[in-house]
Amino acid sequence: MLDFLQAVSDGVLFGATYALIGIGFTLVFGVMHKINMAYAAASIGAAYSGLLLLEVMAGAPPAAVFACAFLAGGLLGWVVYLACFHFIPLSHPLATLMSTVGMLLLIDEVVVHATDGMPQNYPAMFDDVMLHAGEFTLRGDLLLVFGVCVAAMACLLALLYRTRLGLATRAVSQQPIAAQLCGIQVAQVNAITFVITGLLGGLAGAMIGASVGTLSPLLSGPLTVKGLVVTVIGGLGSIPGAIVAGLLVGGFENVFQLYRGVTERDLYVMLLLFAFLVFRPGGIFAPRGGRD
Amino acid sequence: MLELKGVTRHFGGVRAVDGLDLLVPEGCIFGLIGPNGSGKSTTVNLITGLFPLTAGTILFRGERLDDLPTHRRLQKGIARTFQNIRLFGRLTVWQNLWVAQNSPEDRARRSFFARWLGGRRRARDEIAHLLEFSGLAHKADEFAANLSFGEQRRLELARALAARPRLLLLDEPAAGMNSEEIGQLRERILALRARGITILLIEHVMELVMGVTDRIAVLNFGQKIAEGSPAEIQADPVVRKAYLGGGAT
Amino acid sequence: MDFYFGLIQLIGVHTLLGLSAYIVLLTGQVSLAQAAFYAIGAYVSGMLTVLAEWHIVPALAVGGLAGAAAACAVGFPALRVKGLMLVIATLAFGEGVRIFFFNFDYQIAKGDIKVGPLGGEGFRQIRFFPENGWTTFDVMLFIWLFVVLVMALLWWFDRSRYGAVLRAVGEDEVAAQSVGVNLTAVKVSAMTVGGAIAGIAGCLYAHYTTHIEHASFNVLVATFAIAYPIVGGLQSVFGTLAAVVFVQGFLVEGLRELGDWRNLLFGALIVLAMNLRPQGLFWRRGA
Amino acid sequence: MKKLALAVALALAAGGTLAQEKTVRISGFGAKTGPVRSFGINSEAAMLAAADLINKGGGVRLADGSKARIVVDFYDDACNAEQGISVIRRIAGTDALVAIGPTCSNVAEPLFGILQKKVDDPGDTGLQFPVFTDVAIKIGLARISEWAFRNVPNEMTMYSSLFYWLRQKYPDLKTVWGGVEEDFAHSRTTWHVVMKDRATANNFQVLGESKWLLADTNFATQVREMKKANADIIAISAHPFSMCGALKEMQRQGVKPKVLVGLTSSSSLETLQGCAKQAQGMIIPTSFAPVNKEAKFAAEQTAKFKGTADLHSMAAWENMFILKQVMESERISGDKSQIQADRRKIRDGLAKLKVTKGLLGDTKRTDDREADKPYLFVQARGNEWVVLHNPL
Repeated sequence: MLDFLQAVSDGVLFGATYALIGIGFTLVFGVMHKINMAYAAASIGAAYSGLLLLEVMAGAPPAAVFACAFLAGGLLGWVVYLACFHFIPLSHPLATLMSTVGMLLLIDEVVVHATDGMPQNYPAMFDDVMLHAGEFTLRGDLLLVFGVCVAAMACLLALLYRTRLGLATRAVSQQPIAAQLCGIQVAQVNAITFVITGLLGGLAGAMIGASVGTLSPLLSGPLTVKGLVVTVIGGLGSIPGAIVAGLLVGGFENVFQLYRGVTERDLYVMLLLFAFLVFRPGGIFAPRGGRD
Repeated sequence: MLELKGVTRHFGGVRAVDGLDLLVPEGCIFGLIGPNGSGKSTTVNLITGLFPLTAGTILFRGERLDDLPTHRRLQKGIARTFQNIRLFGRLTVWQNLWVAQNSPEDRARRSFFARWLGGRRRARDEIAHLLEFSGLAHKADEFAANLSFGEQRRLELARALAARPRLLLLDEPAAGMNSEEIGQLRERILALRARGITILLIEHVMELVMGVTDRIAVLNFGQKIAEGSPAEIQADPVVRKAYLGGGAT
Repeated sequence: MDFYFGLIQLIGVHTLLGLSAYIVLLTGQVSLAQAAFYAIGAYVSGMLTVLAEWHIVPALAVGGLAGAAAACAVGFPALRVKGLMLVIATLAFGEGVRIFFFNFDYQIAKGDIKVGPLGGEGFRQIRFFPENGWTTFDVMLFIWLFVVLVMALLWWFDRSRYGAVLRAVGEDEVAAQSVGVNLTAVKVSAMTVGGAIAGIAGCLYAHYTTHIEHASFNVLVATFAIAYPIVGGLQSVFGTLAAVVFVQGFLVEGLRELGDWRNLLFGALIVLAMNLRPQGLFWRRGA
Repeated sequence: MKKLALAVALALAAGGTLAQEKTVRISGFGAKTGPVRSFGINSEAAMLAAADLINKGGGVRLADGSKARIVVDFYDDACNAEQGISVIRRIAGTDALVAIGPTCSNVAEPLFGILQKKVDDPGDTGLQFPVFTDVAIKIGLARISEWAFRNVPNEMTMYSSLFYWLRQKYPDLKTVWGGVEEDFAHSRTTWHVVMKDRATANNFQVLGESKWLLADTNFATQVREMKKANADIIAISAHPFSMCGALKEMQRQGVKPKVLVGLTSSSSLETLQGCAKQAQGMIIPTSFAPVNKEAKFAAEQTAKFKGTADLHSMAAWENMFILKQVMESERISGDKSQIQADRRKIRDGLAKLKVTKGLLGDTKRTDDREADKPYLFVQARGNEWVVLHNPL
């Protein structure tokens, strides 16, 4: 029982990073109805950019590295938007999909070239703190990661539902043509959405780096798959859904790893996804049947 | 020919169509009118099976349609056009009609032996005839997306006819047309009836509806509020209030 | 010269893989499950030639059928979802199959060594071609026999009413249904044909590389399968071939002399290609 | 087909004579893209450095007594099986006499598979080209083809010796727990086939193992198992990225085994780059460390070509000198029209070798074309690997 609780809590805490990546996918999907396959790779790329700070300023505090990754993420988001979305006409969704795949490969390879593919030590905060309750333990640094992820989601929700920019974003996601007629610059809102998701991604990348302790270009592939799974389980375009799904997938995979072993773990994650596709195709918070 | 009994469709809490009864007799041109959002298009989608029914039954020539998928209903003889044109833009005009040849006769003709007996040539003849009828013969090899608006409307009608329907559902076929085009459309509709095709016409353009229909039903908020001949409907005060609004005379 | 024959073999196998996704893409479905059918074809036919000592031709037929059967089975439930959901559902299926082969052991003793798939270590020594005296040139001809057959078949589909129906479904499912097209039949049949092609491609892959393992069938391979027809354009089967030549012949092999720059250019050129020609490289003026 | 190849070779030879200077080409190949890029870079540097040295010493003596310069080129196979096959075919299509590579075991397996299995078997149309591997380390690969040779450490011998030494040095240690990267052919084989077996043979009790995947990020559950087992020795068979993740989790959970053993490929700079602090004290058997004059010299030369000396790149370095010796003793013609004959001579020469000279001492060669290299035990201390013990 303790093992089970421990597996769930470890998994859920780590799932916060899946949730952040899932939000990035879901937000872009919500606004543009497209997938940005380069998102997870860009997030890891941004986390690497944070390391540049340590190059210039040895001994920079971890928080500064995270901030640097956060900003780099926003910049990368904008670059991805320009390279893969801005110039490709809306009528060719497959071309957009493919160009983001090209971008994924490009970002990964740039990272590989910059580091010769070697894993890089990543700074963390509170990594020596462990909370104990009898046998039960919680990692201090994961609690921080979890806290940062929750705070970031709260900021995002506030941005979407409390500001004019958020209103415009939601308008574009629901009725792009009507929004345009109301004087909202759709291209601009799209670009801003990418910057926002990029910032979130940079943060997610940094948090992943901090919680693993090491960065490698190997991370981006599996993270892309997990992020997409989370997006579907949470319901396309649903931010609260992505959050809950991220935590759910994190906990779920850890439990199955405990009972069925690591080689079968991902098989069960895929089965969970199928279960959702069959029984709840609209995701966790799907409304019960909408018009059309 | 077509009979709707207590047909109901809910979307969440919204009752888009609510207990609708309708009887479309064979060989007639039946008009279905009503204000925006009154459930007309939903009714068409229910008849063709794009949405499942919440309650009620649909009978076509005495046969229940409720559980048949859309393509099976077409094979029974129900074809439709769309309010917002839905052609296959990257197929040619000719291919648009080719794809739509799904009547039981056409399907039988495509079987292996029938092909050798000239089935393909007859299919081509038929398409040529339809192109002629819609005035699109000179555009046969053009991509559908490159047609003008009026041509696209005509192609939609031709595509529905390619399925050799007994019942044709026209969902606002005159939307966006000028009066000359509406005149041509009226001619075509009358010509189709003359061939024995029953027509359910959903339309806003009163000029067309009042001119060609034999009988009209009026929907409001998913319910039928009146039914009768064009003249009766025009005189009906309930209809005038619901449809034309309070200010109309 | 062997090098060019080898490269043409590789281009042939990748063309088949791309064509397996091409026919599915025509119906508007983006399937990332092609790598799974590829894997199934590879493992099934490899086991037949190595363990049961079959000839390559029947093994290839069975591999193709196995791919088709799997694709048909996936086709039905996959119909429940569309668009991005389908992409991810098929991706999940593909990963599931890969993980299955990762955990799949079936070895028998043959002489002094054990042969057959061995989980994470893969399935080695699928040497039907060299053991039976086939030269690189022979193998190339054999592979291209199937490439030509499949391309001819798909080209004929494209000219036939079936091809028009596939494209009609890809353009607008609702309209296609409404003109009497049986969506289930069309989508499942396209998926099944695609699965058969991928199965054949997998069989050829297993035999010309002589060694397969779960990692040879990962998401990246699935992505390449759909990348070929998308980069090439969906107007005709030649687009897929052109894209394979562009990607495998030019980006991978032609730029090899550039050394370090090659892989950087790889991603960048795909992005550039899609920006310049969003309809695909091989696309004549028209719609 | 052969005639065509001959014609091409003749044409090349005609061009070659104009250049007057004779050359012999040795091609390298390996991963220069992707997460294992450093392997390719280091091997290439070591080959270039060795060729430079040989050429400065006059080059390779040919059968007619003249001297030929060694030319090295290096191809990237991206650690991908299909690309590896393409590359070896491309190399075989040039005037290269022999190839050194590849980096990845999953490339080596199919690559050796397309080579002729047994020489002089007319029924086998596999490629007839000698490959002398420096890195791909998964056990027993050269058995696949008689054209395949390897100069990689024999893990069976190394871990046998390591566990024997541990048994002698720490007689009171009893139990072993494994940590294994389950989805990578090499690391997986090393634990399940080598480490487990060797530990048991030396009277350790193997309690079990924790498994993870190449790109895993969360090791909490696995390390908890480790902690429960409370074994005296923990042996981690994983590549640097996931090993670092696991080591960091072990630190958090306070798992401190009395002895920590690592995978031989991880005795490289990568581990120190990723997690020097957590890897402190880890013992790894390796076939290279800059312990003597020759080894230091090789490392310096390689550094000139921007490469790092480790067990992999130094194998490439050794291969270059072994090949020079084989070319001279087998009296290759160096004539571009005799390429296939020269390749065959090199193969036969390599097959004949019983002992080769290595940086750490003599390497015994086995009948199945593998090497039994001298090795050392190194330990992570500070920011470098220091020699802990020389068992030979």
